[in-house]
Amino acid sequence: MSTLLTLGEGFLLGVVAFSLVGVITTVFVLLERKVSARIQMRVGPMRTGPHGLLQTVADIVKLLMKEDVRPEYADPVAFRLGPMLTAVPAVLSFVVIPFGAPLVMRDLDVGVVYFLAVPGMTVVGLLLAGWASYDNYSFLGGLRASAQFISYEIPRTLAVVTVVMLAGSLNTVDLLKAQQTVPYILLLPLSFVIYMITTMAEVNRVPFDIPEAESELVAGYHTEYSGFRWSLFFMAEYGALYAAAAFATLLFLGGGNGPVLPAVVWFVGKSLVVVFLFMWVRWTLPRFRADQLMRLAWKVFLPASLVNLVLAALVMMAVGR
Amino acid sequence: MTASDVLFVVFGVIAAGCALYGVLTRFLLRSIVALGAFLTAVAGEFYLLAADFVAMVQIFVYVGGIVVLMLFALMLSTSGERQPLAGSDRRGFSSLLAYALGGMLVWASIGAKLPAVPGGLPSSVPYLGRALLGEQLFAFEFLGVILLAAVVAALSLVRSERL
Amino acid sequence: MGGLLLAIPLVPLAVFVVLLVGGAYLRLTGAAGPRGVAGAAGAAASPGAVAAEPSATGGQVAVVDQRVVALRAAAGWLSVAGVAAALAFGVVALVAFRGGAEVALSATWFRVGSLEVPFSLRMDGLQGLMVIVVGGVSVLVHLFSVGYMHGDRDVVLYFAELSLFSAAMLLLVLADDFFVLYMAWELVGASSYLLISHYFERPAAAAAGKKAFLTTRIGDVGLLLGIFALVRITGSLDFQTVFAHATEPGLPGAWRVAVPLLIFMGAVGKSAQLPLHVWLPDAMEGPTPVSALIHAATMVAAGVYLVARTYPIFVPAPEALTVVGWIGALTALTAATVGLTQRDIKKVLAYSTISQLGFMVTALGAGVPAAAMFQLFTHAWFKALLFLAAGSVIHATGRQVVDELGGLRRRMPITAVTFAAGALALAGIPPFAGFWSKEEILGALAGGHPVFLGMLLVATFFTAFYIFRLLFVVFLGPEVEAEGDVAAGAPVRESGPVMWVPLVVLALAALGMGFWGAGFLGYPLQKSLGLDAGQAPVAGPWWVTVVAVTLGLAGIVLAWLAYARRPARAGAAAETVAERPGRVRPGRPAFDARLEDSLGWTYRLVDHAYYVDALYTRFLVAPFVGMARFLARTVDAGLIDGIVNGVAWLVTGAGGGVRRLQTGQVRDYVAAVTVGVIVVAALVIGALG
Amino acid sequence: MTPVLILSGILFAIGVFGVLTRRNAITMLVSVEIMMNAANLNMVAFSRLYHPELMTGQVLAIFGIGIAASEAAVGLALILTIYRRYGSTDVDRADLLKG
Repeated sequence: MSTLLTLGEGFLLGVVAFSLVGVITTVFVLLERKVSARIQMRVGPMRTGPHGLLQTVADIVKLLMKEDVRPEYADPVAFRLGPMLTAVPAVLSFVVIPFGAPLVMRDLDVGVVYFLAVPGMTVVGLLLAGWASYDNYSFLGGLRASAQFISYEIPRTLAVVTVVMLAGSLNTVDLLKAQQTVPYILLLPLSFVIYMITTMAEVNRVPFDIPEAESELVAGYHTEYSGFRWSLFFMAEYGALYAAAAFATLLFLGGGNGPVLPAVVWFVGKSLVVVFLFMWVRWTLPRFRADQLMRLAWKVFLPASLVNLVLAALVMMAVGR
Repeated sequence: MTASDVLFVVFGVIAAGCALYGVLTRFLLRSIVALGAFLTAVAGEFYLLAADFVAMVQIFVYVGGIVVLMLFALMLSTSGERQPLAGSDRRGFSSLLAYALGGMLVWASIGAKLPAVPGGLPSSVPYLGRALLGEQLFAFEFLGVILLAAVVAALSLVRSERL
Repeated sequence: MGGLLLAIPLVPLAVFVVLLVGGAYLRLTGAAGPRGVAGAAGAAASPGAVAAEPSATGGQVAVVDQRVVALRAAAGWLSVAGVAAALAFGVVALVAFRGGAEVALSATWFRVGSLEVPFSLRMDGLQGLMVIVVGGVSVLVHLFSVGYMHGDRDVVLYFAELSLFSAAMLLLVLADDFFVLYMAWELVGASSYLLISHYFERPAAAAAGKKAFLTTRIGDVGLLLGIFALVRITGSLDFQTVFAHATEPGLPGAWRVAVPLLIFMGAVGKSAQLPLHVWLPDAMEGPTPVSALIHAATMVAAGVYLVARTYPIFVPAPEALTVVGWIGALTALTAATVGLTQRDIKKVLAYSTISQLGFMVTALGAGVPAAAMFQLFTHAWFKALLFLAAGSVIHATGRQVVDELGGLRRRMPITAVTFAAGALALAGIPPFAGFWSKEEILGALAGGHPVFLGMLLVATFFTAFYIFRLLFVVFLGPEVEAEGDVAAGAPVRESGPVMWVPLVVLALAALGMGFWGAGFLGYPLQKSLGLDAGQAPVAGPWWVTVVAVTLGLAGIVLAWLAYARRPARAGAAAETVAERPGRVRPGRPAFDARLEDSLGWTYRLVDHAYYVDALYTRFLVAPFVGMARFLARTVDAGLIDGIVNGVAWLVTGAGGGVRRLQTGQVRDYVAAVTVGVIVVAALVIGALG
Repeated sequence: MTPVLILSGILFAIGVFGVLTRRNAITMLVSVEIMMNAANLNMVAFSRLYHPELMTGQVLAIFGIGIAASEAAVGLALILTIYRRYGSTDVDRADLLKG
């Protein structure tokens, strides 16, 4: 009996996580449009619902009812797998986010490694989608996306390692406990900066959105997609965005730690601030060129993160933690 | 039958099935994707065997690294060519060998007198950390050297002829 | 404090690494200086290549790689800073010693069987003094090099090598066990080789480096064998343990004499004593600052230092000391005579160095190591001064043969005055430094070594004569116009401050360093060696001083009469040249020619340095080459190749048969491996269960 | 633990079969990876059985994964070289024993 219960619980959690990502995508698309509108001195969508609040809901209904187009020469298996493999890791990332001390789906001992490892599977999805579309724009977009992801993964991981060294644990809940007095952004400011910038690159946002640069590649790897599959890419993008923001909150901003209000409120509030930061940057800065992007990763961020790591280790040795 | 037993069987079936499909399919891309699924399933088995860190490393390195690398190689080497490959050949002789080897391994596994599984550890991570930076430090450092050598070797192999 | 000690050689070593890596990086990234460019024929046309040669920038503004220029400019100052820092560390450590503490660092480096190889450094009085000498001369020479090597193509490499030498030499003097000592010993040898061959495109320079390396190697083998013997007998590499064992109960049997002689072999090679002195004159092919630092002041003195440092091994073997004394005295005398006739100013200084080292070795043999160390100490300063002054002359004129030099005192007053100071010190005229140390040696010899005393007194006279011959010919008299002067355009003038400041400092040192007296050295030396105070040097009889100074002054006066009174140079008179080709060259000092006429074969014998090199060539090198040729042509081609070819023939035959298995198909190999695995696994499983 | 060992045996045999029957270099690499994973599975299993606190088996598995990464890097570089030379990744064509 308990066997069925355990398995059922896991299944339920999956459903919850997936729904969460769906809701987040809905909200964030609207948020993004509103934020960009404010930055560009516009008002954004206003017609559907009060202040356009129902705009994205309407969009989703539209997307779900659209015809599912598949190019004639597309590889049928890979074309279907691509969006799924892109979206699933984003959903999986939510498993280890501790929204409040008890509010975490699975309190893994290796939560941090999990968070670093699972989004890596996205790359497979992107490559498949790009390749399966049988279209040069998609193909280039897929290659660029994965090259970029792999390149920025290294400095990002190294930045996270400093946090792990300081906390002495890979467990997300332990990280929260370790930051009860001082959030790590004060102790490891450089790590935070590296993490934020590389994360922007990992989730393919401006100024790092080369893979889907519309002026060069139409829409990158999802050029040929439409309807529900296309919305899966959007879910993946915004799900990953929120997961990254949540981990920034967890690793550097003290997570749900805060006075008076319950932990959940603090956590969501902080992570929304980070999300807003990502959007702000996206609508303010121009994008890099592909070669600049790679050079930045290998010649700036990799050495910088190594130096940061050594510095952090030396300081920790000196202080004796 | 506990939940982990069920999961073990599920992962095992997925792993074996994906491995078989990856070996048999005539489409290179599907073979690599099947490998990815196989690796993920094996990572699941690792997790069930109380090796959660190894499971994560497996996903990190294998799925996020090696499979992607293979896809890159595929796309860089045969991007224009989407025809199915020649399938497997020499099946008779090869399956004979494979059956012999596999049968022997399975037979040895069934016959082995194994001790009972000891009680679980609270968490493998601290022990693993101590082992990697203590007893096994040499292996750990040596792995770094090997990886560096591999990077250099790979670069020198694929660089174009001009220096 | 031990860490401080370790830092002394580490700082120049770090500079070496930085320069080496930096230079290599720039070369690899294609931003190389002219050497990398010269190698690539195609790149010769690129404007960057031309402009990177500073001396060739004829107003040509071109794309110069900034990093190359920056590194070339920084290299010299970086290594000056490195050596200066090492010197500063040394002074700090020495001050600590004066406060009563003895600074030492000792750790086990590794183990081989039961032998524990230590890494130990020590700094008490003796080493402290050596650090000051090495560091001080080194700083000045580095500084001088910044000016002298400016514009050299491989200036980064040069400073890297010079830093490596400084590090090695400092390590050598700080070593407190035979292993570190030998390591540093070989390191100085290697860096000496690199620096001699610095202008390696010149065949002479390459050959000189090789010769120096091989010749000193003969001595090094002796040293190594000596160390082996000591380890075998005493089971330790540590100085104190070995010395204690050598003193009580003493080395067994013939080893008592053999070990000191073997160690002395190392000193003979490194300090260029008879019969291994032949490399030092050739080593003058290196840049002149190198000659000053390595082949005059420090490295060649390492042999003397080695014997002094290991003196407790020599004390129980008077026979060995006699050999040491004889070799020293003979070297001192013969090298001084050869110095009389040389035409290349650096050759004169080279033989002078050999001769002076002979003085030190004689003192060692006579049982007064303190006097030898004192001579080493003063000699380092004034001989470095002489070399650097010569370097200044060479740098300014581009010539180094006396025939083509003359009357430089007006154009290069600072160089002239400082050279004179060095010459006075070398001649042993009071109150210059050389006087004090030489008197110390001669005074000690007067107490029981009359033969040595006589030989060294004669050498003193010759010394004064040859060095003042050089001074008078080069700096006095009319200026000599050599061909090419007009073409070169630039008038000869004094070198810049980066070069004359070291000269002035060294001149002051040559004047003042003698006042410390041997007592200053004696005490720490005795303490360091654990010798009893009874062997402290005693003042010699008064007449020795008088005779020595008189001989020195006589040498000077005679030199004046011969070379300066009538500024006579051989003219290019047609009839003399035709009659005696080779003997009368244009610009040759007239007295040299007259001397050759009157002495005949004796002069030629001396002029050719007693034909030692020729003897070596005929009786050592030629048979060796002949034997090698025999081995190569007959034994190797016939016997060895026959065996090899026979084996190859067999293998080819066998391989032809087995070749069919090698299909080149990876999967065939895998199948074979799999079958093998199955068989082995079946056997194992069968055996186990 | 026996089921784990059986599973790993089966997986290993599948890998061997793949290496023996496939001619494409990338597929061969896939098969080799399958074999390595079978081995890793055994190591982790035995690490659980014997001295779990020493973690020897898990360290060995991590070592194996690292080796697999370097093997894949070098192997794929080789595959690209073969592809450039023969225009295909079929290993049967690359049977010359000299460069």
